[in-house]
Amino acid sequence: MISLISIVFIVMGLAFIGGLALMCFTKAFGVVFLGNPRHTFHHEVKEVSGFQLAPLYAIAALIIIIGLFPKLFLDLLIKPVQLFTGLQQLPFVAFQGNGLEVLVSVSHASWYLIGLVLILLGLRKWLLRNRTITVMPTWGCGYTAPTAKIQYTASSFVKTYSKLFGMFFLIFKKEKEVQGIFPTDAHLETRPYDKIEKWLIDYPTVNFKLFLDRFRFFQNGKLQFYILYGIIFIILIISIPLLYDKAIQFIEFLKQL
Amino acid sequence: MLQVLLIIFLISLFYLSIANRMTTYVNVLALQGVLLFFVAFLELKSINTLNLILILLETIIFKSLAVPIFLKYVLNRNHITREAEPYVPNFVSLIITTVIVVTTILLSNTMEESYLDKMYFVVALSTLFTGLYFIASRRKIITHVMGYLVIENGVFVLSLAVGNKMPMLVNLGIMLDIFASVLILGIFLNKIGDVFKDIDVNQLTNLKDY
Amino acid sequence: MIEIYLIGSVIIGTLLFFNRGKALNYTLIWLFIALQCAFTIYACMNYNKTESTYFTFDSLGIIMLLTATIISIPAVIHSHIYIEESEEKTPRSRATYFGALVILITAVSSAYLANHIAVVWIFTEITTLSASALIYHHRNKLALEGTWKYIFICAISITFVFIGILFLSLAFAKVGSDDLSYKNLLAHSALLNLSWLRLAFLFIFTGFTAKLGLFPMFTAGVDAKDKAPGPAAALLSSIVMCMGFVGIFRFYVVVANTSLLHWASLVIGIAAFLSLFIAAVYMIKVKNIKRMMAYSSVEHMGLVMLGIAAGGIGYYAAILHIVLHSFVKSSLFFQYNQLYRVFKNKNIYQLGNYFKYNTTGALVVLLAFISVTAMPPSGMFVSEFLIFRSLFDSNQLILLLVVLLLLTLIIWAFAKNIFKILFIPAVNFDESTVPVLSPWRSVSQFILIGGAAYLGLNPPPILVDLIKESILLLPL
Amino acid sequence: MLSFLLIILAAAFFTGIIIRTKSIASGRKGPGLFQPIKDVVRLFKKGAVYSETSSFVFRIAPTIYFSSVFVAMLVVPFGQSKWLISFNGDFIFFAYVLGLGKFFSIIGAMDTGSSFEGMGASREALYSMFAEPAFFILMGSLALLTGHTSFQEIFATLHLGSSITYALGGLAALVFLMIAMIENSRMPLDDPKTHLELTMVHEVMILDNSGFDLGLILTAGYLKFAIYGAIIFNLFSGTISYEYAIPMFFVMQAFLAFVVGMIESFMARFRMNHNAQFIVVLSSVSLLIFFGALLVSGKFI
Repeated sequence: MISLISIVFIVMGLAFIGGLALMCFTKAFGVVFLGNPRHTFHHEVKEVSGFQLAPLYAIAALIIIIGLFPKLFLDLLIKPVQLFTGLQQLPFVAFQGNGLEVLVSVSHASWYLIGLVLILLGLRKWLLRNRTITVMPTWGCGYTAPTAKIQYTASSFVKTYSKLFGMFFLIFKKEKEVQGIFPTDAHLETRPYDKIEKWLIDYPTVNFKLFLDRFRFFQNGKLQFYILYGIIFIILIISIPLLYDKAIQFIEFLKQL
Repeated sequence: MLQVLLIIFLISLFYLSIANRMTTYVNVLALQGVLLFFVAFLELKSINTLNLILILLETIIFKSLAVPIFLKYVLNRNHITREAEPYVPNFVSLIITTVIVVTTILLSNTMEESYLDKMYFVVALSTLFTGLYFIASRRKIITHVMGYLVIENGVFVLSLAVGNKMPMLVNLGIMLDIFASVLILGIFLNKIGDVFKDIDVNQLTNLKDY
Repeated sequence: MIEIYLIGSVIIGTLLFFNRGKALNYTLIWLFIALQCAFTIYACMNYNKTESTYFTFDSLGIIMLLTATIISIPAVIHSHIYIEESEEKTPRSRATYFGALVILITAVSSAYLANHIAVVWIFTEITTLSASALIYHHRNKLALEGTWKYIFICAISITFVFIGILFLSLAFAKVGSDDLSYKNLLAHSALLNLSWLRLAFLFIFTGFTAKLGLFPMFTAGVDAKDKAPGPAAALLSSIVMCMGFVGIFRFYVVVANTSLLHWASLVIGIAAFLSLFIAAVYMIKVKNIKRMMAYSSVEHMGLVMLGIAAGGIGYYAAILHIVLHSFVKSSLFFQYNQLYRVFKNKNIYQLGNYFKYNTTGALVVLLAFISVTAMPPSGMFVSEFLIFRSLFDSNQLILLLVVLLLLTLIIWAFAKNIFKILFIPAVNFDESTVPVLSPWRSVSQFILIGGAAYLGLNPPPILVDLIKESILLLPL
Repeated sequence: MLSFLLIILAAAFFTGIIIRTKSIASGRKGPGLFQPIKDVVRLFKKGAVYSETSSFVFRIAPTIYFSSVFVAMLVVPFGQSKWLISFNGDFIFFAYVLGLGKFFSIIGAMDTGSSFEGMGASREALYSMFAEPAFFILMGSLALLTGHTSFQEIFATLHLGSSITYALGGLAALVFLMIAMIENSRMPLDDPKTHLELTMVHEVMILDNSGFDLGLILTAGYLKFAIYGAIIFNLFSGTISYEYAIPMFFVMQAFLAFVVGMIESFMARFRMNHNAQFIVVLSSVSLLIFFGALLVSGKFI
């Protein structure tokens, strides 16, 4: 029964994670990279140099290449895996057994997708070659003074979601409401914080560090203490087994009474 | 006779623990040197004469003459106050020394051993721990050195116990004695006296992570 | 040959003490290095032979001797640079420095090869003397304090070891032999009196922890590495630590062949764990880069001894780890001098953006950091991984868990500070006075770190055989 | 090959039937069955207008969206005949390739910097997130029931025997229909005919698309309907031979379109903040199917 329940939760969780990932990455990508700048900086905003970007591109390219040619990667993986399992005779040939042959089909399917995208992009270019292409302001439904501030922010993008799961979040609000008939200024700023991080990571870390801090007296600069450590170490190592034996004897004695 | 000497040695530890003046410490150290001279003579009569002479010379000249004289010289030269200035009252020190002695006697009872005179074991170990206790409980650097010398004496007693069978170990003990004493006393105490005007251990607590 | 080596080194050392000529000093020190290399080659060629009764060129000794010789060459090079660049150099301090260096390396090398516990003890004493001369090189108040503490703690520790030897002779009394060589002890391990042996092990172990940098007596070593000049600190945290290890390990082999094996492992395990704990406590808080490196050594010695305590593959891993650690940590300390030349400070708050001022040096720091924290491409990853595996094999899962937690904290603290130094600009740092340092000064560090990676990832069969030979007598 | 042709054919008239049903239900004559196709062809002939805020993301997003739907279509079999893509666990590929398309359509909308499109994107992301578990649990329980993990094998071995399996099949069809509604943003969740941006979901995301891009997005919508129709048909087709199956397929698709049209004619749209609850209900229903599948396959302990 317990295994059944756990299976249900695992399946639910796995399925949910896919959706959450979609939401999270559209939020991150959309808010950070797309649309108009949501904040005006005092300094010039510019891209970093190509040297700094190159490694990131290299990693991204590797991720895609592993997806498209999984066999190459798995072949490379065999040796280190063998090193750690220590089974030299392990009949581990990529794409045989372990359901790995599926990966071939997956990479084929990915190829279809990429091919189709390329064909369609070519078609699009060909169709649009003689047509008029106009660049206009974003459609504003008649609102003629759009500003960058009306765009969705990270918080508002997930507002509906965070409303549903509000109890799992810790949201700090800084707010100044509009007042009067002719309101002057108002602002709202929310900063979400993870409750799980707070309870499972922050509190234990802080407490553990405080706990470690209590032992800072060791290197206190006093020679006397340094020697005491040696004495105490020796005495404890000698006496604890003796005391333990004596305690056992004493308990035996009490039992005999 | 041996037993008497060793018991006097133990008593000197008690005296050391209630001593107030620096000169008393020095005198007790000299006394211990003399005691060790006789113990060594009685215990090691049978070994190689040359070796015996070396050991005897070390005890009488180094332990009971050179070191005390040098210590007095340092005391005078650096204008070290005459009080010992322990962290704990002398009364407590006496109790702790007694506890140490009693504990070592109890400990020696747990060792099932026929090759060693238990007297040596008790005297040596209680001297060792008393010396360590002196280091841990005294304020002045020079008292640390004296505590170390007390430890050396305890080790010497222990090495005498096995000296009949392995005279080499006694020689090693002497080597340690001279080497460490010269290093600590000769080079460093002088240097510290030059650099720090007042030899208080509190001045040597700057290297720390606290 | 060993007599020639010892006498030659003593003569060179004495000549260095009394000759203050610059050219003569450097000639002599290179002469010594040549002697050291010749001796090492001779030792390798006479594998497993005994010379002058008290020295055997056995596997453990050979491994450590090779390590020491390899490290001592860059140590001399960097000492040369250091002495010539330092402002308060006098012919006297230079002569003392190099004389002490020669004596230190000789004593350490001889201690590796000694097959008699008392001989190891004698050379340990000599290292205290020579190391204190190195630590006191700067002759200021703090250096004096560091030296005083080092001498005092080491003197007490040496006394402990001596008491341990006395107890050992008592434990050995039944045998009727007065030969305390390891071989003889092993041959009669069944006859040893266990209660005396127990005391002997306890005292010897506690005594050697001062040199090894393990829990009860690690304190003075940290101060010493802080105050000693960079190249000397490199020796203190590599070959001197190896000497402490050899002292404990050889005696542990004897104890492991009696019924005290379990108890001895327990004692070592407790001290090792406490060392890791202390290292974690201070790595988080320490602001002095040199002290941080010293605490990192405490951490690694904790790991090494955990491997010994766990047994099995842990023995192999421990020896590999301490060798690799010697290479990496000494290169880090060699690099420290360049760092200090650039920033004139060792407080982490005052250091920063090192990549801008000395790119090669910063690269060394980065690589050494990767190696010291045992991240996968480095060699120490392999040995650390094997140590964890030995803990796993001996069913110490809770201990392993706590150790990993502490290591996480240590790596975090280390990374935080190192990245601060490498990338984040320091406050109020005057860039105009930064000297331009030649990249050639970092070559030896690259070689050491690269060598450590090579030895860890692809250990040559001869090294594996030597390590296996050294742990042959341990019960698996 | 068969499924491919059939789905394209079905896609051609599916939306037309919906519109026609709605028109007749509201007492109008309505446009011809193939008016949606004509709209698309017209769009393909046009030029394009782009927002000055948008980047290349906005320009390639519709193409990728369409391609993902198209590739997803390749996974869907017709009865026992599989087509180009079929492997163990291909339904996961199906869901995630649609997810890829959705990702691009969302960031395409975010790229315009419009508040409306951001709103639509936010809603679309939320609904997809809730719809995903329903799809997975449903497919998982079908896989459990049949012991296979690819669409083709699942449908080929799905025999509806006892009453409980009919109940499961019916429930599954219902859930798939609802998922199709969510995917296409149809009535109970979203009103495609609304003229107020604030109440839109899918429509508001494509406000700035025009010409070829808009044509692709509309075509993808038609295809999606036909894909889900095909899946629902496959639930019941079993081992019926082709001469009966192909007419049945078209009848079924037409019926589904009719049902959608009727729902749109006679139901009001849900309140926007009730949509999430409605979608989660789907997951609960699929869990019910999951337990039913366990019961049938005798794995319920």
